Amino acid sequence: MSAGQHDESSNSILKIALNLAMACFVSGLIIAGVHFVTADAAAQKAEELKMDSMKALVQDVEKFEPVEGKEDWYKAVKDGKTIAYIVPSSSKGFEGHMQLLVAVTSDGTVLNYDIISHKETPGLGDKANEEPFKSQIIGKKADGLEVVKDPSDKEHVQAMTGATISSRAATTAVAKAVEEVVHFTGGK
Amino acid sequence: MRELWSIFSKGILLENPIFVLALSLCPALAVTSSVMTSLTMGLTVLFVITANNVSISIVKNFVNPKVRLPVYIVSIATIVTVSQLVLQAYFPLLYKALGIYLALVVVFAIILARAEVFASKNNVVRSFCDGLGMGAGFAIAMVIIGGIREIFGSGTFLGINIMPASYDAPLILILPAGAFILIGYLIGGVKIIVQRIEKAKA
Amino acid sequence: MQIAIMALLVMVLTGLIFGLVLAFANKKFAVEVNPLIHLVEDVLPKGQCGSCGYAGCMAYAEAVVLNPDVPPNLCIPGKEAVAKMVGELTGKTAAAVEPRIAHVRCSGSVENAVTKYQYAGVQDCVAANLLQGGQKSCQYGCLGFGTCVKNCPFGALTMGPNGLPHVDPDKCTGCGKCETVCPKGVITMQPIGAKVSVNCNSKDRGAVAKKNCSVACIGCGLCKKNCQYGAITLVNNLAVVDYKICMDKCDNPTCFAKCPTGAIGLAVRDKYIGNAVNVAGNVAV
Amino acid sequence: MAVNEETLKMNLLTVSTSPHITSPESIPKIMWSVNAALVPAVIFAAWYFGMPAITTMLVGVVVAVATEYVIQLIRKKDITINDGSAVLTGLLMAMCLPPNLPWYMTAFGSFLAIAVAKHSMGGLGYNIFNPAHIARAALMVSWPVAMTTWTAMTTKADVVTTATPLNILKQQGYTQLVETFGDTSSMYQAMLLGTRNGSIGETSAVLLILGGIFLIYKGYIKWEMPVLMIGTVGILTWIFGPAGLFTGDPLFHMLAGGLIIGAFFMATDMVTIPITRKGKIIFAVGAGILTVLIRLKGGYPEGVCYSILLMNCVTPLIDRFVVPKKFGAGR
Amino acid sequence: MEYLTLFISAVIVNNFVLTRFLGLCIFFGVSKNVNASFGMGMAVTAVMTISSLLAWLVYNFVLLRLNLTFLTTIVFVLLIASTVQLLEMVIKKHVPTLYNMWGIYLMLIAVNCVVLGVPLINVESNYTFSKSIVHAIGSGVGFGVAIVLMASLREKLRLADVPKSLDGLGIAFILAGMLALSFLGFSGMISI
Amino acid sequence: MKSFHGGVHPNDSKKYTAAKPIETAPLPKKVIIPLRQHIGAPVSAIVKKGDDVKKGQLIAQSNAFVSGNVHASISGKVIDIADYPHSVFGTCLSIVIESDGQDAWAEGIPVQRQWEKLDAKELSGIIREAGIVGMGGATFPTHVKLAPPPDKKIDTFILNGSECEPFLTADYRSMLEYTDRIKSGVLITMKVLGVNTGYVGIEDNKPDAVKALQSAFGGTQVKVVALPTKYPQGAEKMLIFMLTNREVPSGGLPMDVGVVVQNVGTIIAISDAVTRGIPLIQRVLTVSGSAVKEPKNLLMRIGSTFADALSHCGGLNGELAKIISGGPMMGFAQSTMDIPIIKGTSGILFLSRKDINDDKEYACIHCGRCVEACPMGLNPSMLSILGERQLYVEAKEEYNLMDCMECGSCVYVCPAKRKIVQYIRYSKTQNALQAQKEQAKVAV
Repeated sequence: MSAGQHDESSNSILKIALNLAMACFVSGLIIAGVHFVTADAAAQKAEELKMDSMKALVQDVEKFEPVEGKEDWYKAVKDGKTIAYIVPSSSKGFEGHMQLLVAVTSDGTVLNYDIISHKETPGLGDKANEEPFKSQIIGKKADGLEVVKDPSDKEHVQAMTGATISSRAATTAVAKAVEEVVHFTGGK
Repeated sequence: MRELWSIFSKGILLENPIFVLALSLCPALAVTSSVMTSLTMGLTVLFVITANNVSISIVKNFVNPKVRLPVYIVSIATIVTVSQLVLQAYFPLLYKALGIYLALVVVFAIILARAEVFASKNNVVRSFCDGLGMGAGFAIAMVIIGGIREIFGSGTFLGINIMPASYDAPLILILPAGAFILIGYLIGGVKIIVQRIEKAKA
Repeated sequence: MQIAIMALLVMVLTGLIFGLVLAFANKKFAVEVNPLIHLVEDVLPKGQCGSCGYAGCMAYAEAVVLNPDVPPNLCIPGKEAVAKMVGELTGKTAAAVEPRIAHVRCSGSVENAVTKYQYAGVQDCVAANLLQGGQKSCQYGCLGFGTCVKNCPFGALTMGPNGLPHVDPDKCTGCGKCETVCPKGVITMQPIGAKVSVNCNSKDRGAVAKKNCSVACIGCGLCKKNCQYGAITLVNNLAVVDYKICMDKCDNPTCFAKCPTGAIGLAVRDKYIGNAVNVAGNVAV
Repeated sequence: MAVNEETLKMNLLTVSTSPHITSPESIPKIMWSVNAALVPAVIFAAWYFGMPAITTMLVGVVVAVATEYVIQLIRKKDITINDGSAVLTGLLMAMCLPPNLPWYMTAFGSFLAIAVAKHSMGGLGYNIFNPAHIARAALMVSWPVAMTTWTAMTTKADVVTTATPLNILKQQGYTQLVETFGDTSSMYQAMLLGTRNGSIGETSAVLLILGGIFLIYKGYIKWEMPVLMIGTVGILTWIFGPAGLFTGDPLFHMLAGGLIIGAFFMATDMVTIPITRKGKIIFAVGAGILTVLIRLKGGYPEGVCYSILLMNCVTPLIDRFVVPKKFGAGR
Repeated sequence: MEYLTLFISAVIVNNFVLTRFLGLCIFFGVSKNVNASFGMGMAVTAVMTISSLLAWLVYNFVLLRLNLTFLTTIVFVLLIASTVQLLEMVIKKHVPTLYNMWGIYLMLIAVNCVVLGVPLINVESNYTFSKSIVHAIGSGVGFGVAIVLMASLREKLRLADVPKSLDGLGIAFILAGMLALSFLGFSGMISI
Repeated sequence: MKSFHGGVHPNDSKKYTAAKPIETAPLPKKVIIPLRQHIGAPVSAIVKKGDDVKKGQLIAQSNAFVSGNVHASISGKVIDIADYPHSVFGTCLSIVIESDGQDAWAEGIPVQRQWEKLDAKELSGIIREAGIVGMGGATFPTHVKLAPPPDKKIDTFILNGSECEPFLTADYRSMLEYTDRIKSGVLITMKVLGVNTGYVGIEDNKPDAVKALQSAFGGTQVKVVALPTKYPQGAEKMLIFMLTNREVPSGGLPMDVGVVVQNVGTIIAISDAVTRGIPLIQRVLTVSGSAVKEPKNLLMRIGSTFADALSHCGGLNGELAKIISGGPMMGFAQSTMDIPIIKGTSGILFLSRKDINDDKEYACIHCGRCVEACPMGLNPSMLSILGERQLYVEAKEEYNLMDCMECGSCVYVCPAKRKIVQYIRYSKTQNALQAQKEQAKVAV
């Protein structure tokens, strides 16, 4: 492409730049507009989701209040009393971080938990968020939260077949949360 | 009318973006482990490609050839961002499920290719039909892949159990390896069908 | 609201900056290239999908312009329309010449031709030809391993049950690929409107030819005598038709009528279907 | 002339390119020999694991052969189920599976091995990956639980265990492993004889080695392959032991898991390994290294299957760069 | 050590092509011969590193500060496309040898999901500047490894008797599936 | 013992004829003498149909240097000059002589000559006149081989007595029975070449031949070496490597490493031509194979037919499947028995089904046996696959197609029964065609 051939179209660098800028202007206008409309809805939806997931962990609760001094901690309040703490926790799983939301009573009993994100093997490690594994953990205290591979041992948590690492990861994360809550409340 | 129909229909099978043109393969694998996400992605792309085709065919005459590519990209990116914002606001779970792939719609080759091949040379109506056809072809392909993977890989359809309880789903289908192999055979199958059709035509 | 304004501002600035940089760079770093490449690139979809096997549309444009062997129809997203345009730009569409069709100059089917040995080896004419010129006694005849069939880019050739290739006139484009791959030179390109055709390739003397194959041209010259326009000559014991004279002057060919072996006959396109070997007299016109 | 020209005319002579004589080896002969080499291990497995193992092996073989037959019928190719290669694939795959795997999983695996891994590429000679191992890897991700469920096994120490030795090592450590068997010598004995938990065909090291030696003697496999692969595993596991350098138990690792069957029967599957001797050596060592890497560092307790598959991927590259030295190219 | 794990993870364990399905268009398009795919791998690595670097700067110093994260997609894609185009022009003019080696691949990368995906993931995972760079290089190398392997396998299959309907893209996908299956061996090796 | 890379150990099948002394075949009724019995420029007939010729008379010649004179092998009348079947080229223009039963020598033959009194140039002239060509099968004119270009310094002469092809025992028997002529032939050749070092390489499955030649060459500069029995020990390049440890460069000739190799039959012909003035009109060949009643080593006139040979050996024994001119590894299969024996025919094999293996061809399974068997260090597997896919250019440029000498070791070991050599020949032909086309293009 020789320079002379395109003189009439490339006579001004600025003109080309303005062409693109114009497009960006229009685009910015549209995006800004849409954002303006959806921003509030998005924030609201996000909040709703969070509440929903917490409600799933603690039944019959009145409201959730943020815990002062602890980021992302919530306490579930019923009849003016704190019945549980909802604590984020994480641990290393089979193939990356496993993130959990754990509901713990103030005396350090596991009420429920939910794995929010994980990279475990589908059909194997991800069963840590399902029964029957889940019910093994619920109701246990710190001393019971240890994975064993002995079917006769009912005190501790039985590893899922073929997914010992994932079992251990989930259990460890829950134990971590319990420990933190106990530390925070003093075990009462 | 007939012409418009042929423009529309070619995207569904004969020039199916995934099975025949083999463009935009990333989402065809990444988000097709369930029907719901496949459908959402399919519809999003359908929307983006149609909207983009329309907008490009409108502005095509005002664009300096030197910055044609960036302008097209801006156009696509705008539409994608809008879809992102809307999904985020009203369907946050789907938004989360699609993850990074939603943003990556921007760089799907099929969208830019249609803009360059078709929209930049045709009028609004024709471009609209083309976008609709291509988008529909894409969406259908996505749902087919998603359907097979979900039904046989998890025994559900749209999250509902449809296989007998004794069905022991092979998980490979919802894993990358299975997705690759499945699509490989689907491409082969569509090739046979397309060849049959073309033979019948000839 | 403030965010909206900021967004707008950022977008415009981004656009302006990139626009400026690109426009400037375009001028500053402009490199001379073959303008045809750009023309071709403009035609291509620029999906940069790489499905042509080249690294992007530019690379393909370059290849298709500079390398005469790169076909113009590799762009998959562009389909035929683009292929056609690229072809026009690069001059790669088959030039409109007199339409030709492949013609198999051998009737030495399994029954007609004498076999001299049992061939054991690679099923390919060129390979078989390396062994004393193939299994047929006739040195000039079709070997029947279908090298032409394998090499036809349009699927116009099939191997008939009689061991001779059959040309599908609807599919044959006259590209001449079969002509070049045949080790015996059995296939030639013949004008589509040819009236008669010689169905033998044997340059052996009459007696030898006759011994090797019952339908061979024995070089007797009867056809030559029967052609009043002088379109037929004998070259190396083989009748050769000058198609120009034949097509221009002759309306009602009779040259083949007297052929004792049926080696010359009316050019019937589907004469090889089945076992219908062309014998003078029973050719349906 | 005394020669009877007439008889000659009736019987056309055969003409072909030189050479006109060939060795008596043939593909069916090789394939059936490999099958034969597996027989001792198969018999042992049938005796030790009983009916479930027999069923699995039968299903594996029958489905493999049937799949090959149907595909060749559809593709209008010569039917080659008699050449023993489909039997071998089905058998080898079954031997890499836990004994009481549900039959439909075995069938799925066999189908996958033949249809996807072998015939999608064009059939015998063209496959890039070892079909048996592709099937095993696919089954592993498809039904991870079933593929890691082992029969209960009573060991010397009278403890019922449902894990393979490598599983015990991975999850409970070396001490526990030795305890399971009582002491180290009885552990080695169990590993060598095959009276331990594991996939159907991988347990009896002695019988597999016997079969392997038969194949080496027949010249169907190169001794370097198994020796180097097993040796590499041994050396590396010894070096990178659980308690610091040079504390490993190479003998255990060399006998454990599918290493023996893998090294003798999978890593020597000529279709999927480099063609030159040097390339084969690189393959064997590479597979050994990868096995150790996966066993010691990876998520899976056993790595032979994956290490061989990974080396299968690299085979074309090895063949590209490791070429025979041309005569007369200067030295 | 942390960087090393991140790098190895990006190269092998979480290989972009085989586990996250990014860059498939190039992966299947340019994997027909080993030399071209090697060049492609190099070019992707280079572009990915440069664009990650710029994207990180733009995101952290402009978008994040002005609370405009919803513009990330559009700004990144423009940024990358323009950078690549600029890079291509500069190399073509000043380093023609380099251009001949892998410059032709640059335009193919300009609008590509793996190149956009990595900066986006960097941003999403809140990687630091140096981590972003390591991740980008690792991802590029991983892509290169996958595409070169794929190309060598396809070169071998070119000589095979693949069923006609599967020939080409179909078999390439099946191959990729088996490649992914083999790479599963590395799963669980590194967890980040 | 050190050895060259690769090679195979086929059953040598020499038991048929190894113990059979050379028999002189009776005079043929007619001979068919092809005009192409050598590599190089064709010769043209200098006799006409109807002419009377005598044994040893020059009947065809050429002025070109790389060519070989042709002599009448019997006395009689020229009855035809036309195309006749040929064991290598399919058909070839040949002179047919009908015997007059007298077997009379042409004038001046034979003579008695003291070769020691002749100088190299005279010797070389005699060899050229006698129409001697390489009798191992390659049929390269000997006088050309003995006159290397001045820039190639020859320092070693090798007599190839290895006879590695299975079945063939002609050279072996000659070494036992014609020891003296071999000795003089070798010494003449060394004089022509002006070299002092000579080797005789013999495979160690012929210990008595080694012994015979060792005692014959005692006290000369010629060393007789027993070589390990392995096919293709007799290939020039392998032989040179084994005896002198020199590797003939890729695409090169033995003279590039200063060596000239001659075959046993050739050396005997040289001796006959020089000491007795007899041109090359007869040769020793082995008639063998399981389809022959009495396998023999025969001394036969050039131009006798295979059928003649068979009838001297008692005819057929059971079903005949293949006729091979030469050895089973590199010889040419024939489609008829009316083929004349030419100067390069080292043996005629009549094989029955059980000798040959007609199994179906499989796809290559990459077992690598061919790679290990290839003495040239090539990858025959790849060459065959590329040939099958018609990628012959790639075969030439990336897989050293042209280095293949078609010894057939790869096919011998291939369990898939692939016709590797045929694929390779096919690729070579196609490459040659391609080159021709390109040349034509340039010319236009």
